[in-house]
Amino acid sequence: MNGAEIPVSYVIVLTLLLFSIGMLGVLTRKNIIVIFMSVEIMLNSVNLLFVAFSRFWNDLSGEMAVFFVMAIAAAEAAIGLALVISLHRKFHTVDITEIKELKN
Amino acid sequence: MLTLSILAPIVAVIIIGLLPASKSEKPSKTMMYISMAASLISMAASFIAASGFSSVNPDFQLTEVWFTSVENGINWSFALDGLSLGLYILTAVLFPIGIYYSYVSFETQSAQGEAIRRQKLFYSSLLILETSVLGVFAAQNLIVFYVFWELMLVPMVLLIGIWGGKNKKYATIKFFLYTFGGSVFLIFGIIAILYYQTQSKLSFDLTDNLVMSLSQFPHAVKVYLFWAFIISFLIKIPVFPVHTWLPHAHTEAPTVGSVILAGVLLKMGTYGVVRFSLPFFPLVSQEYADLFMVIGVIGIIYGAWLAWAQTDIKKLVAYSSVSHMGYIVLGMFSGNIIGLTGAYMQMINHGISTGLLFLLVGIIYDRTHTREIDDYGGLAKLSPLYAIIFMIATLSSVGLPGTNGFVGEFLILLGTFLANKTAAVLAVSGVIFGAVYMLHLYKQVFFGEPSEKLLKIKEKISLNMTFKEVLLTVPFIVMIFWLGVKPGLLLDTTDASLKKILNTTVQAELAEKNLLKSVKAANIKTEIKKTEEGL
Amino acid sequence: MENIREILFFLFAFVMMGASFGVILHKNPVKSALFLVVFFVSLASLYGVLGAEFLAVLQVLVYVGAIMVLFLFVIMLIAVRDENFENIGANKGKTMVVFLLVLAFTMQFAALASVLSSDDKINTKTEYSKTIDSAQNLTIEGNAEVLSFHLFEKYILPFELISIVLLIGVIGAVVIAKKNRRRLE
Amino acid sequence: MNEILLIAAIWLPFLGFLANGLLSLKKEPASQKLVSIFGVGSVLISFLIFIFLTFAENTAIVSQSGFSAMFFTWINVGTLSADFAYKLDGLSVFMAWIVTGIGMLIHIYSTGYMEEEKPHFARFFAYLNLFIFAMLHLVLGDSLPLLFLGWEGVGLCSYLLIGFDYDKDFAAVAGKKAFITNRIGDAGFIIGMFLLFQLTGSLKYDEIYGFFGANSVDASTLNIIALCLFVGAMGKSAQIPLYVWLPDAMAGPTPVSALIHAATMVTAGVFMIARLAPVFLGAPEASTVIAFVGGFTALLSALIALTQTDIKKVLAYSTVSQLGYMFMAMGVGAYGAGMFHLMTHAFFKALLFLGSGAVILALHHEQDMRRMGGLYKHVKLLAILFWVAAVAISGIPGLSGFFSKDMILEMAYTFANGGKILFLLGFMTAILTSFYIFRLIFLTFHTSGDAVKKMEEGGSHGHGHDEHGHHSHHSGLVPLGWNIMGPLVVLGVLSVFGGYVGLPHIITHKTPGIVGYFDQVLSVAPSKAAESWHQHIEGSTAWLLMLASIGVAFLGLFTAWFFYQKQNKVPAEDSVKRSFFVHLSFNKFFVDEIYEKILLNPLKKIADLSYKIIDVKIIDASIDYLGKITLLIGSYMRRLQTGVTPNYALYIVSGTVVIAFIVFGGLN
Repeated sequence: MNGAEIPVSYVIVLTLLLFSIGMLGVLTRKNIIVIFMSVEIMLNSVNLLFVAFSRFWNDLSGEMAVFFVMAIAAAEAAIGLALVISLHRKFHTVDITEIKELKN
Repeated sequence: MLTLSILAPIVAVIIIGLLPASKSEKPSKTMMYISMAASLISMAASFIAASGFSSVNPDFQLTEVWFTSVENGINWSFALDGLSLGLYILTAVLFPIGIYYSYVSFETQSAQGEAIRRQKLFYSSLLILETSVLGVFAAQNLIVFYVFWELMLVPMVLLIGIWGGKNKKYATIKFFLYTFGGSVFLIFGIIAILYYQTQSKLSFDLTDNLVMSLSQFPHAVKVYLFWAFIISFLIKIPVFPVHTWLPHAHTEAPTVGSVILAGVLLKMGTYGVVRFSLPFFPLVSQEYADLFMVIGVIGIIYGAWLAWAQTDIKKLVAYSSVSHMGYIVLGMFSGNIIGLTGAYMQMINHGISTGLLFLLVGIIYDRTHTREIDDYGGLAKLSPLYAIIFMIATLSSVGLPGTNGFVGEFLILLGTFLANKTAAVLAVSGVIFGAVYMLHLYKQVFFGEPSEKLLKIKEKISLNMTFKEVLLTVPFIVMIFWLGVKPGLLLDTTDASLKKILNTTVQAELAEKNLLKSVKAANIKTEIKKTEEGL
Repeated sequence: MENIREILFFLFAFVMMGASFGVILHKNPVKSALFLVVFFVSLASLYGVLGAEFLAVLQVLVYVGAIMVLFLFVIMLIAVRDENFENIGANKGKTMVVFLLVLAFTMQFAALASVLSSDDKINTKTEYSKTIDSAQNLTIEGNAEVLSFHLFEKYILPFELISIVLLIGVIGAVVIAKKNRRRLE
Repeated sequence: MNEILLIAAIWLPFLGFLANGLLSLKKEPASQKLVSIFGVGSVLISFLIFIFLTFAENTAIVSQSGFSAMFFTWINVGTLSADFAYKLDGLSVFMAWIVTGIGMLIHIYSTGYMEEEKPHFARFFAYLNLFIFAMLHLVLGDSLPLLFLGWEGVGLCSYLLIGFDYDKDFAAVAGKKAFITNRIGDAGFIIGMFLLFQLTGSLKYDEIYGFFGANSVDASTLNIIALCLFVGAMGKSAQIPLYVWLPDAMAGPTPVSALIHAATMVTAGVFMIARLAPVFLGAPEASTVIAFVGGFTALLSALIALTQTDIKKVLAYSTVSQLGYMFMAMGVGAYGAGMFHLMTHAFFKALLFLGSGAVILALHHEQDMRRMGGLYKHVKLLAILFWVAAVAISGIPGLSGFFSKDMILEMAYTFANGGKILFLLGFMTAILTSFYIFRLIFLTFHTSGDAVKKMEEGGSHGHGHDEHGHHSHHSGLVPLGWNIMGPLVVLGVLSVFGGYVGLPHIITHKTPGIVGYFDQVLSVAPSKAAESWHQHIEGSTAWLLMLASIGVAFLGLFTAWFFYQKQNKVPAEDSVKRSFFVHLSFNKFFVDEIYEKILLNPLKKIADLSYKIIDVKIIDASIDYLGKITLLIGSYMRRLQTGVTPNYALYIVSGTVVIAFIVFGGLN
């Protein structure tokens, strides 16, 4: 009657797994767009944690944070994808290992 | 007034920064006027401040507070005592001379068709340097001291690195790494004080409170701290064997850089020793006094010998600095008022005489563009007035009685003699070698028939000093003789403060003795107890 | 019916895991993007399960509605399909290193989770409530309502700032993605 | 009032220095008349003031503490205090008379001698005035630091004046040599001063005397102090082994040689010993060393003087030799005799130098005696004055040198520690002195050759030392004006009669006047205290000694006459091979060369090597290696920067793992 009770640790483990999968993607993929997607996975997994703890402590601040993260993520996606286009225009590739501007 | 004298140069830097960028390669009068005005204001302010100084009072006076912070014990306040007054004034006097000389030098170079570049940065560097050095000497707080100590590096590195000679990069890196390496020890020491202190709120203000709290540290900690502080200072002084940055830095630095470097920057090291090492760790410094005497003596003789072996005028003068600094180290660790006063006197003297020497070398270098001793000869015939002024600087440097150099050297040697005969006897030989290398230099450069190179240069540009250049040397000459016959002018102001420093040693000794006594008493008590129990 | 939320939680959790593996493993970025859509939707559902209904709606709107469309546009625009990327496992040594590293990472932080006992549970039924006017004893309940009060009271400044950030983001995206005419000339 | 006069007397020459120094800075040569007025006037007034003070403050001067004047505080630190304060007592008034008196004469002489040196006239007088100023500090200062100020000050003036013709390399080198050699002595002097300070707690004479009056000090302590101080005297007064600078110092203008390097400055060491008589009297062993050093110096330099051909070099070595006599006297405790000889020597040696200067000037700057001779015909007065001086120095009875030298020899003979040997040294020196000085006279003024003719020939062959273009047409001797001959005459008179203040004991049966004077003025009556050092001497022995020394004086005269007048020998040219001993003597026993080989060159080599090896190769290189190691590490670390972005991400993750391990590691 008081609804289901989900242990916080479950959410944490889920978040951790999702975060790790995202990280794996970032580290192994070469396509910038897929890397970008992996980053979104990581971002969202953290959002999940925010929500979970927000509910756990019964404090809305966590959800507020998620709200702002989403807003920022929208802006970030716009900028990031614009950068991808600009990069592609310059190097004619989206393979990250081909772009070595950080050296020299 | 202290605030004014410390901040005036910074204000000038801002004004210079706001000036429109100009592509002109002629020496800029505007910038010179602004810088001169700032440094003269600074000088005047420091004089006005000094006029209110009471030489009877051994503590900090003329205190001016910027803002205080009780929480972290860093009070931004400035004050002078007998120890810093002389050096502060010396700095304030030396900078206007340096700035004006730079302009005169630019004019000379410009007259020879050379382009003068990046003057904005040049004057700004000089002015920031002035602020930082003044800050070091007036800082009343260990942390503030450290901030200015480090700030000094930036403009100096720029001065050597941008306007230096052929080998400037090497010299700059060496200068920077050496001094910065030293500073690492200093900041380590400061942090360690924070770590070991037992008071709930430790203020880094240089008061008796800090000395007291330091005296309660365990002895081993004191030894580590002592070394952390002293290494940093010794590198800055510099003493053998960490002196090798000095010849490079002096040789490659532009003239004004050399003058300031010799005049006041080296003094920061010796000032640090007297200001921190001696009163903070009186017993430890006594413990190691013999070691430092050895270092000092080696510095004196080694520096003098190496100066003799040089073929480059500036290098010779640089090594003579090493030798003179050896005297100061000797005096500082003599542990009596005569030696300590001599060391203090010698700090000022060295600033004056070596500063003048570098200035003079710069004046002739502007025309000849060579520093090789062999290229010179017979200069006395071509430029008699220059020869006379150089002779005065030489005499001051070799410590002829009647000049300032004698008073300092004599006091140091006497003080050392009372503390350690062997060291003094060895150090006295430096008096001979000092004459050897300076007169060697003087003979090679000024006597004999004029060298062909000089005659060739003479056809292009007059080797005689201009009126402006003579004017620049006048303050030095006045100081050389004034301090030579009436050193009381300086010594009276320092006496009380120096005595206080020596007094800390005496008190520490007493405290130590009492501690031993109480330990002994406790031991006896336990013994008695034991015997009673045994019975 | 009590356990339906728990069941839903596990269901969406597994869907999300699968979808995210799909994202990182699939060769074709278009398909990766579609997996990502699945991921976002199930995450939104999970928000719902946890009782954050407003965020669940927002998640669908922002991510699936806006961001994913953007992704797909870009993928189409730069015609990635022409390029043939090697997938995971091409460089086995490096992949192993990365895998172990990530494993180590996971293990390290998993230790954190063990701090909380399994008794620390989220009560999904609890509603947020906020007293607006204590004199009139006026309280509101419900996720969206309370959130809105928070947003326009306590977080009004960040809220306004975020609108500026978004504006800058829009302009920035336009500027960056625009062809650099000068260079072309 | 008189105090102010005393200070004025001391500082007047300084004003002269300033005035002339400023005049010398002018572009065109300053008026010589003006310079002379400043130069001579300041010293003259100072001399007159001293005469006045001597009579006005007679009682104060002869008293123990003397007449003193405080000018201003100099150094005052801790227990050390030294002021610009002056003490005019029996000893210093004696020196002040000599310094200002002879100084004034030489100033007057210089106005004539330097007349041709138009561009440097003012500079010369500036230096001379500065010298008088420093010398007055040396003798009148009331503390050792002030003495040291004068001590180094006269050294400086000596340096400047030796190198007066700085464009000539040998002059510059000689000046440097003088200064550095003096500095070696000064180092010893400083240590002596410190020891004394440690012992007595003060450096003021009055307090030092007071200390010695109240305490008796261990002889071994005083021996060390006395030896250290004597090292200083060795440098300043040119004793073995530091005498080498004085002969070279003759590169300076001749009046300088007369004033500084004969009459005043070089006697500073003797004065210092008298000033610190209590120290030296308490140190019998050190005193013996001083006496023997003096004796050997006298003999060695007399030997060198035998064969020199440069007229000034002969006189220089003669000066060293006479200084040796003085130290012998001081060493055997005969302070009165030493000071007496100091005075007579000042008269006749100044005369000799000024006379030789006149000869040199007359012969257009010719200094080589081989190119002189027969001058008697041309300059009779000068020759007579020269004879007076020579007779005085050689010890022929009746003139000043005889009395003082004989007194020293007698005191040496009676000295308890090896007095006979000392006497022998002095005795041999006396023969040699008489020989070389008459050799000089004969070669210069007599012999059959004619200097004037030689000079004209030499001039046409481009010979000689003359480098002054304006003398290119040699026409006879340069006339000598009154300002040159006047001082010579005065000095001649002094050389004749100066000795009568110290008639020997055996004639008058009283303590010789001057010895009595010094017994009285030296605060601890040194002669009396030193009496214990001396054995009793019979009247007949004294007569015998005196007759012997008179005999050798005539022997020297006769030998010189025989060789150079009768046989008409002229010393060989430089290139001619000489017999072994003459070769040794002519080349000054190769002392300079030995010093250069065993001291100077090795030191210079060590300096060069320590720069090249220790500084550059070891210290600097090791610092550079630190840098190189850092660079090496960097060159490996650089490979981590691949430029591939995922790698950087990998590093970030690795770092996070490591940090997490450190932070959370404990939780597992």
